[in-house]
Amino acid sequence: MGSAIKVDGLSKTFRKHRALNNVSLTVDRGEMVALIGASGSGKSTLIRLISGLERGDKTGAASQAGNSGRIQVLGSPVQDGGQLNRSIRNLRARIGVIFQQFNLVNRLSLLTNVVLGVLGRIPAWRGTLGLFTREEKMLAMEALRRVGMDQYAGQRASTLSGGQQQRAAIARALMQGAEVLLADEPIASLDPESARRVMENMARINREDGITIVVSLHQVAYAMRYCPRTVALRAGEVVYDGPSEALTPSFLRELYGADSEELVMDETLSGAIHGVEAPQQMPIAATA
Amino acid sequence: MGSAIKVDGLSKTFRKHRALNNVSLTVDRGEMVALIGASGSGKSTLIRLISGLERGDKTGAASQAGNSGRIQVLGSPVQDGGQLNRSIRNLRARIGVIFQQFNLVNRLSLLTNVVLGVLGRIPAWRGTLGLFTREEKMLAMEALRRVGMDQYAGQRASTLSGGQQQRAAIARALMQGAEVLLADEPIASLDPESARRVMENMARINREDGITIVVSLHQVAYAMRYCPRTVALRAGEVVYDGPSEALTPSFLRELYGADSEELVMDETLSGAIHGVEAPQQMPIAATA
Amino acid sequence: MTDITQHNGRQSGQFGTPGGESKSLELPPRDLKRSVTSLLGWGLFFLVLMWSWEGAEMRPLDLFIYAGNMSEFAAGFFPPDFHEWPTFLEQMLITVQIAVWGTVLSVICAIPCGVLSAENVAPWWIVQPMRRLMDAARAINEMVFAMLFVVAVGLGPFAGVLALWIHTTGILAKLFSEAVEAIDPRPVEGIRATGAGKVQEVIFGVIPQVMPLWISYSLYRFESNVRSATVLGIVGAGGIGVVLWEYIRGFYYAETAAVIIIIIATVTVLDLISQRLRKMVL
Amino acid sequence: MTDITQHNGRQSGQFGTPGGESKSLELPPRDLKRSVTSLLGWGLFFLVLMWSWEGAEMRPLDLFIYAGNMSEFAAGFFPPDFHEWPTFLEQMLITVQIAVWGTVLSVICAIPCGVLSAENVAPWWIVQPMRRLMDAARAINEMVFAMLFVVAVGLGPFAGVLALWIHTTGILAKLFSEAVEAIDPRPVEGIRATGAGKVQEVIFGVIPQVMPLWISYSLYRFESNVRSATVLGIVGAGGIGVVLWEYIRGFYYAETAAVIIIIIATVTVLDLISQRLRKMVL
Amino acid sequence: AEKLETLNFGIISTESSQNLKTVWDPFLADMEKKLGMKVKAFFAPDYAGVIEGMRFNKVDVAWFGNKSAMEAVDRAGGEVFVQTVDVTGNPGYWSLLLAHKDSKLEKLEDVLSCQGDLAFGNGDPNSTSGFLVPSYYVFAQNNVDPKNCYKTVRSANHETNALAVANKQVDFATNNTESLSRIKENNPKAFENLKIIWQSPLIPADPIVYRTNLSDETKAQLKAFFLGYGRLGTDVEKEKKILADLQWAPFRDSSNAQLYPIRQLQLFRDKVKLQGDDRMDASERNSKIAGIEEKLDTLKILANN
Ligand SMILES: Nc1ncnc2c1ncn2[C@@H]1O[C@H](COP(=O)(O)OP(=O)(O)OP(=O)(O)O)[C@@H](O)[C@H]1O
Ligand SMILES: Nc1ncnc2c1ncn2[C@@H]1O[C@H](COP(=O)(O)OP(=O)(O)OP(=O)(O)O)[C@@H](O)[C@H]1O
Ligand SMILES: [Mg+2]
Ligand SMILES: [Mg+2]
Repeated sequence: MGSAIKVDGLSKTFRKHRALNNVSLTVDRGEMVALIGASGSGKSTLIRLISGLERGDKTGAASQAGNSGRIQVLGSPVQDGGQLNRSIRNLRARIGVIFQQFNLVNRLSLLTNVVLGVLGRIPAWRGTLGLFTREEKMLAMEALRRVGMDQYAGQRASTLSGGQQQRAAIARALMQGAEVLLADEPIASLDPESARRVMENMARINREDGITIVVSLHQVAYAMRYCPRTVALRAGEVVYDGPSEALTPSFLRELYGADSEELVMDETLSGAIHGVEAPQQMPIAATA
Repeated sequence: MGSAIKVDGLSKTFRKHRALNNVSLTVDRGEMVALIGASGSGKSTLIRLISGLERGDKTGAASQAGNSGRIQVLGSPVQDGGQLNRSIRNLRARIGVIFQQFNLVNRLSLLTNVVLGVLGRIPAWRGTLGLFTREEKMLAMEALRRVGMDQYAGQRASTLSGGQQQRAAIARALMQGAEVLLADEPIASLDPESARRVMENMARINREDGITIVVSLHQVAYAMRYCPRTVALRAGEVVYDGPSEALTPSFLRELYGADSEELVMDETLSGAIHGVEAPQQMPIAATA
Repeated sequence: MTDITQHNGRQSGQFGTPGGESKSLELPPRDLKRSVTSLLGWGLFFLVLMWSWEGAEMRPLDLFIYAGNMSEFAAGFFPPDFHEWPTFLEQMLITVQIAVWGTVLSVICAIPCGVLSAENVAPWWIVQPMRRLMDAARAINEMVFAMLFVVAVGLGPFAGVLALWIHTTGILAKLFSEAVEAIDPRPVEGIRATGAGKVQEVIFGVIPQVMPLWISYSLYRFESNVRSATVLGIVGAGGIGVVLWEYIRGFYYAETAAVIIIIIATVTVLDLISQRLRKMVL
Repeated sequence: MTDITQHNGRQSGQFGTPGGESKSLELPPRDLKRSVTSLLGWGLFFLVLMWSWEGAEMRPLDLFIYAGNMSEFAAGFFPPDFHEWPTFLEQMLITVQIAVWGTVLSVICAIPCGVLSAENVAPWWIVQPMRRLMDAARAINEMVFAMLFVVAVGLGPFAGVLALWIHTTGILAKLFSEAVEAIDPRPVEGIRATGAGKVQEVIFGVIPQVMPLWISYSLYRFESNVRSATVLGIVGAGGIGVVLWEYIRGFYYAETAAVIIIIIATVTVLDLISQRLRKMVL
Repeated sequence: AEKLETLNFGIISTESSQNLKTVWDPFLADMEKKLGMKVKAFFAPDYAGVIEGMRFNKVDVAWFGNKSAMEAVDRAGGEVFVQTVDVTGNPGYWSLLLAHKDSKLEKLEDVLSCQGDLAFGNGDPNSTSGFLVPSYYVFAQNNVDPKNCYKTVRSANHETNALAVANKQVDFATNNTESLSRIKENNPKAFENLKIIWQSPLIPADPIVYRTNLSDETKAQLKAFFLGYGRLGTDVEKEKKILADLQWAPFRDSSNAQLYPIRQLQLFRDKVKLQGDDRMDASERNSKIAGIEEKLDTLKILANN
């Protein structure tokens, strides 16, 4: 069957700043992979490149072979040497993306935003005229229910709370029924219960439908719980790729702490990740 | 000295939806309070109301006394019965706000965004002409260094990564040197180490400078670790207000789970909050 | 590549367990008042269209039947006669000079007026009078202003500058203010929360957002001021628009074509400058 | 209330431990190329302003010295003479009818043309020719178009509609496209990622964002088409603008004032409609 | 009045002429030299600004058409002092009715039958030859109201009207001899399709007007210059050539009397308009009409002298 995602010697430079440096990565079909790394390490950039929304550098400076900067998804090329593939559109319909900044259309209602997820796989004329069937709308409602948002269906996207917007973005991606799902910090603004539900949903579609999932996460606990495999980025390079269980506190300390300015790392890190058992350690006494 | 924040019978209705319902709350000077609640429970709305960016309902329907919908900060009125106070501007300079959606000016550089934090306390003409002194700029750089962002000072705000934007928003609020800091999910998009640094910074200015802090958080572990007191909202009402140590897993389960559509709550909640000790519990086996 | 049924099939799996525990879903109710309003609005609009069809004596077919006439007329313009190019150039420069001042002055006035006409910045008791003032500045014919200034400063380019100034201010203030009303409010709130004053909110929160549009409007009006013939004709200031007018009136079509080509070239250059400037701030 | 030193004092505490472990901070270097470019740009701009000062024969003082002349001239407009109001009304309706069709047709054309002129939507080999075409549509004098259409469809309102149509399309397409270029790209990317086609990206990602501005532009052009006298005068279609023109040229200032008041009222109504419509989609 | 240092000369595009600055330059240079003062020329396609300018002493001399000269005299305190002469020696020009050469319309009577089947292209209401003259001679004198007589009546300028006739968009339209000769020269194709079905009495050539409140010395100087140009002095041939480029022969003496015929037309038109105004109070209307009639009578006496 081949791999779901295959990235070869990919680099991405913004002006002088190199956000990704010679990244190679293969994700097999049906895998669920967590993407971790400090803020600014290139997680979002990698996801945008894989979905073909951004183009990589023309020549992967660090790569010798001719296949510098090649990305394939589901066996079809996305981009190669900074050149987007022509039939990328068909491929995009098969890749769902949940954006870190939600990327909803503010002036449309929540339901409309979600039902737009279906655009890639209905006849073009119908999508263009916005003639969605009742069935499609009900599917959108179902997706909203999954993320606990069906009661807000008529509200405008711009008036939703932060976490509600994030769940709307997730619902749109679910609606798309894609074969590969790229989720960029989908639970950042969610409360623990909503976050758990979202992660469980993803784990289930991964397990039951064989959807390949790459999800970037800041809360390592979720990565460990839901993703068998973790890829860690530091300053645009892959520094770890292996089973999540093998992640050690000391590696995590190094991962998040060594990022130049990120300063010293103390015990609290593992505390923050692995839970606070001892609230008595509170650093400040209440003044009230 | 009186209280730093005093909210009396405050309600806020958007069209039909009541986002806050008769909320009363007092925060003393020098306190550090966590604000928790499920997505959509009204945390951001409360923070926006306290900072005078949004106006409450004209008449707090549920309140009997004449002081419905009154908010005072540092002893000065912010709003009363849906009417903003006239000298709110001077007061705002003393209230720092970190927004959930960052609210940076996309087309300005990071440094400029941060240095704008000083606007409230320099002569109006100088601020208006954008003539910031070298000293002020260095203060902004220092604030950026605090959040580990000094090396991006020249970059445009719109090109920063999610976590970098969040840290920029925090730096701007620090720059302001306010007496009360309202932070709306300041660590949502941050990696554990950045999150820890931000929280420690806040705890330190609270401890050392006596700055009053209200911070909304989704990761209860951080609330427990850094904030002596926690206020919990559910569907726009205060359902808990007390020491953070007294929060029980069962209360949290109820808080996040009972929010109508939020469905059943299982053991994983406490797991997600209190850390995953047993990665062997992974629901799916790796397919790689 | 992918087909719907297959996807739908997968999807019902993806959303899992239809029926059973899930409560029944309902599409959000339509906002009845809104639907009715918009239906009425559209109905009215089409009625106006139909009523105007009569008044405007629309006979679209004529356009095709007599297309021959048009091509014959158009043929008269070729080949363009650039014989008098020094005059064209000189007149072009004059118009540019007048338009530069007319536009710069009006941009300067339109910035405060535009901001004060924006409902999301100024209170209504400033917005309403200001908008009405700007309505008047646009609505009062340029010819009236031209003559008003002629009696003060005499015939010549300066009267033209002044007339352009008032009229253009009215237009730019409207466009500026409506760009301001369409901004994202969040950055402004960010600035407001620091305790910044109103003016500072505008300078740091609003203007960076509307800058590309404002540049575009200003250069559009500059361009149309360069083309303007009426005002400059009345005040005897000359300029390329007036030359063009005279040529057309005299049936000098070859020269007309030449002038038009020069104007097109100027407009193109201005359009490219506009593109470049906006890209710098975008 | 708060003073700087006090704040600074607190602040150095807030940012803690100056010196010591902290590495030295440096302000970001200025982008030299950019500063030089912008310096040159401003320099050039002021040179042009100075050069134009001569050409435009600016004598601002005259405006004050001869202010008496202006008030004497303006006094001639009072009191306005509404005697002929049925004519005014009739002519107003005619203009509205012509402007309705001229504007509606051009909005219909300007939507595709504008979108195809936006660099962030269409590739450059479509954008460039399309922009040049629109430049031409604006730059070619309305009088030429008016006469072109007169030879095909004869004198009358319909020729006016057609001439307004071309000219307005050129203007609206420019304004539309520059609004599109200023949008937030994120929602569009959100739509693109679903595998939607280009047209769908525009319909669901771009148009909801630019709608308020597009409405504002369309109504602005409608308003200026209602005011337009030149084109409608040439093609003999009449209308309020032509009536106004005749009154001014005949020095019937009292009637002129009346017509102007009617035009101001119309513009005000259109401005209010524009406000209302934009608020509905904002 | 004080001695002028700069003479502001307004030149408008009239019905009978076309103003291109280049052609004027030699004449203006000579004018400057001979008058010994700076001459500042303003070319304006429209007269309204020039007249208002003259009213407030911002314009000293101006070249007008008949209709605009009348306004200048009445409103702006101007005075006609010389008159242009056509290069062929014509003392004026004529108003015309044009029809398509294949049209069945041949003479004036053909358009007066009022069967409601003709489309008429009228002139701009401020035009002497396109509107005023035909209104009087064609319609008023034959008791025809164009509005009721024809299928459609549209007002447009001469150029558009001529094209509309040539393309059979209207059946006939007003025009004048000057415009027609420009068409002949620049648009021969259209010209071939036109025929003249009516020609008016002579319309006097364009007058040149100065401000009455100029000093007598300046006025005399001006008059001397215009009348002497191309007639007196050593450079007569050169000057004649310059005038010929402007389509003129040397100027003729003239006065406000030149405007009497036009005034008659204008007053007549006002009268007709008043008679048709049924929204005005009857007594007010009658007194106004009486006033006009009185003026017409005096004009008749003046014009016949
Ligand atoms: N402008 C608005 N118009 C309509 N409803 C609104 C508006 N702003 C907020 N709401 C609604 O008010 C409720 C509270 O929103 P709020 O942003 O305060 O939630 P929150 O607690 O901050 O949630 P989150 O954790 O997701 O950020 C939500 O249901 C939201 O949809
Ligand atoms: N358009 C751009 N122009 C310049 N620099 C950019 C641009 N986009 C991203 N960067 C830089 O590239 C780096 C990687 O950004 P990216 O968004 O991939 O980080 P991330 O890992 O997603 O971080 P976070 O966890 O904070 O979201 C950052 O340093 C960022 O500043
Ligand atoms: Mg990111
Ligand atoms: Mg919130």
